[in-house]
Amino acid sequence: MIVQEKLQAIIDAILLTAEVPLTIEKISTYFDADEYIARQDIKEALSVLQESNDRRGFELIESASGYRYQSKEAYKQWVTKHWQEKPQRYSRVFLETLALIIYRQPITRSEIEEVRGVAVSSNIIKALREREWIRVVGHKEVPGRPAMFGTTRELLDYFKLKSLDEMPPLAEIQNIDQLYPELDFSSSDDTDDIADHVKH
Amino acid sequence: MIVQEKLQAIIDAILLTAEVPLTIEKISTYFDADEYIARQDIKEALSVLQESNDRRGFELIESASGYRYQSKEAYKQWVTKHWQEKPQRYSRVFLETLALIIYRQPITRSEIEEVRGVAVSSNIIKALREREWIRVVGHKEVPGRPAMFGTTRELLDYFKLKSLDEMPPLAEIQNIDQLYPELDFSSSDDTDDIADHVKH
Amino acid sequence: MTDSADQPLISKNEKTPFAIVDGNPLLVPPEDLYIPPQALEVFLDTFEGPLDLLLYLIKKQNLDILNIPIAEITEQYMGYVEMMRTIKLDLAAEYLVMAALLAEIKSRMLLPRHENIDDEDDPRAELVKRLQAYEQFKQVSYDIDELGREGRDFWSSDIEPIYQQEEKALPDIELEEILLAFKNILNRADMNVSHEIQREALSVRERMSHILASLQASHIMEFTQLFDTSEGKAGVVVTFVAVLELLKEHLVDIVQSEAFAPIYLQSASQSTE
Repeated sequence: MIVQEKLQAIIDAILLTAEVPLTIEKISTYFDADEYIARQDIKEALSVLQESNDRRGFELIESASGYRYQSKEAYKQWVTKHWQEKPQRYSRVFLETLALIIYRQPITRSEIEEVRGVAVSSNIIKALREREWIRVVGHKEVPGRPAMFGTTRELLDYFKLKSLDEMPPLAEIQNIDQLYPELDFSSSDDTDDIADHVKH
Repeated sequence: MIVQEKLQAIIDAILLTAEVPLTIEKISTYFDADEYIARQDIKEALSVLQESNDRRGFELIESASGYRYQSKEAYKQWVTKHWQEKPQRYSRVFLETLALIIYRQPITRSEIEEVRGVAVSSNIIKALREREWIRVVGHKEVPGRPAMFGTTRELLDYFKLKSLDEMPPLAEIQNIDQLYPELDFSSSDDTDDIADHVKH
Repeated sequence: MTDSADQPLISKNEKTPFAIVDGNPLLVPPEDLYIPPQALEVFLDTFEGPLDLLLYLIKKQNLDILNIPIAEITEQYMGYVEMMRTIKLDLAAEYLVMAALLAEIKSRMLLPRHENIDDEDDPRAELVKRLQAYEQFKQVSYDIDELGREGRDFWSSDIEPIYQQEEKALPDIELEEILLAFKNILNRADMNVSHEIQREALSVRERMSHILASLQASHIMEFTQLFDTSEGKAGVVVTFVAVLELLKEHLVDIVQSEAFAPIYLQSASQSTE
């Protein structure tokens, strides 16, 4: 049995870390049947949480797709500074994730993780979607119905390609060292981020 | 002029939306010069924010790279349901290799192999570097100039530690002289007693 | 031996000090150490190498690491190595090296010791040092595993930032970077045979995404609607192959109410709901 105050804290933690807005229905799936959480309990917890942020920098917003924490409009001037300095380059994980979506689409996040061998952070997926380079093209019919990602027109435009066919085929990628002989592609353990090689 | 209470809310919004931990130094760059925000003001705001989360599902943590909001561990059972897949478990090779790099850094691959008694696959080193948990901190001046590895701030952040000192301590190696004080090892020529050799 | 109470296995059956076994050692491994040959591979998989196996043998017998009965342990260890050989297990070189080391220590211990070389290291000292260091790290690696960590025990806040859209600057990216990134993945995939990445026409995969996205909007589409004849023969083939690929991956279903009726394509989710 979870008391109302604990329920609030749990939902607080869930909303803080959620990548997408959550409906009451969806939130109820976070609890097991033997925890006996009624929709009404969740609703009450949410309304307490909505009232709890007067002195804070964020608020709980309810939209058509559900409940979501977001920073308050009043502070956007400062929040914007996260992106004020132009980031120099994307991380290797970012590039590899994008490469996999391009070459293996439609692909789910866990399929990407399987090939890469390590986790793909939600920030990367978010950033790719924000740039409108990838989009959800469907859901895979496996438990959890994970989203499948594919590339967009915008991505092609960005690289000034007419179609993805203009991307070099895999065979050529294997020999990319010969394609761009001026770059040093030695793949030893000690080479630094691949981006270094590309940029110089 | 920004009053302290507003400053708290602004920093709250900044930290909640940041993708990486932020230091006080870094937070100060979010303000323009004419806003006259001193480091001390930020520090005070942060300590108020750190005290403000008793009844919430999250807390403000200071780790090696700075401050960041995280869900409380007490609620992991529910928060983890965001993701279909179980959190990744690390293999023993992975953990042992990491432990050696943590406690013996700077260390070369062959030094790791020496302690573990088996070859370290390059995939492990690669995976550790890809996570940015370790990096090459130099090269040993022996034939082949092998890379020496050390840990990064990202590793500490991952475990929400401020410094390596907070890592679990290494167990003391048993000192037989203290374990069996009744034995006089120094005069013994018993072939079984090796303790004095071990220690010197 | 002074701490025989802690070492029931050794001192019970053996009166002579283990170091001077003299060609007549305890050959029979204790019952609880016996591993059926069929299980050996699985058994060995749980060890991180020869040191780990040795540590296990020592712990299993509740022996003090500082007082390893070399003869005893060597016999057992060699027993395992022999078993590995009989069932033709791909024997890691490290295990053989350790076996050789144990045999060497054993033989040196059988040699008479001279009084005047007492500063010579006990042959076991080096091994004990290594075992201790290894045990230390093995233990601490479990402690590290217990530490609370991101993505398992806690997660970073991920709330929606409200910002001034027009001011958000994004990094540039070069096409070559993508290629390199993918090459990198391929290199890794090469090492891991379970991940097969074959050459595949990219346009097909792109078209797969496209069809799925259209199905999201309209839920069901007539088969013929999928094709755009203005794309020419190549385009039609690409679409057709994409549909087949989607079918193969169970991402879409094809439905037809009766023979010669129009064929419809719907996403697999549609049909299960």
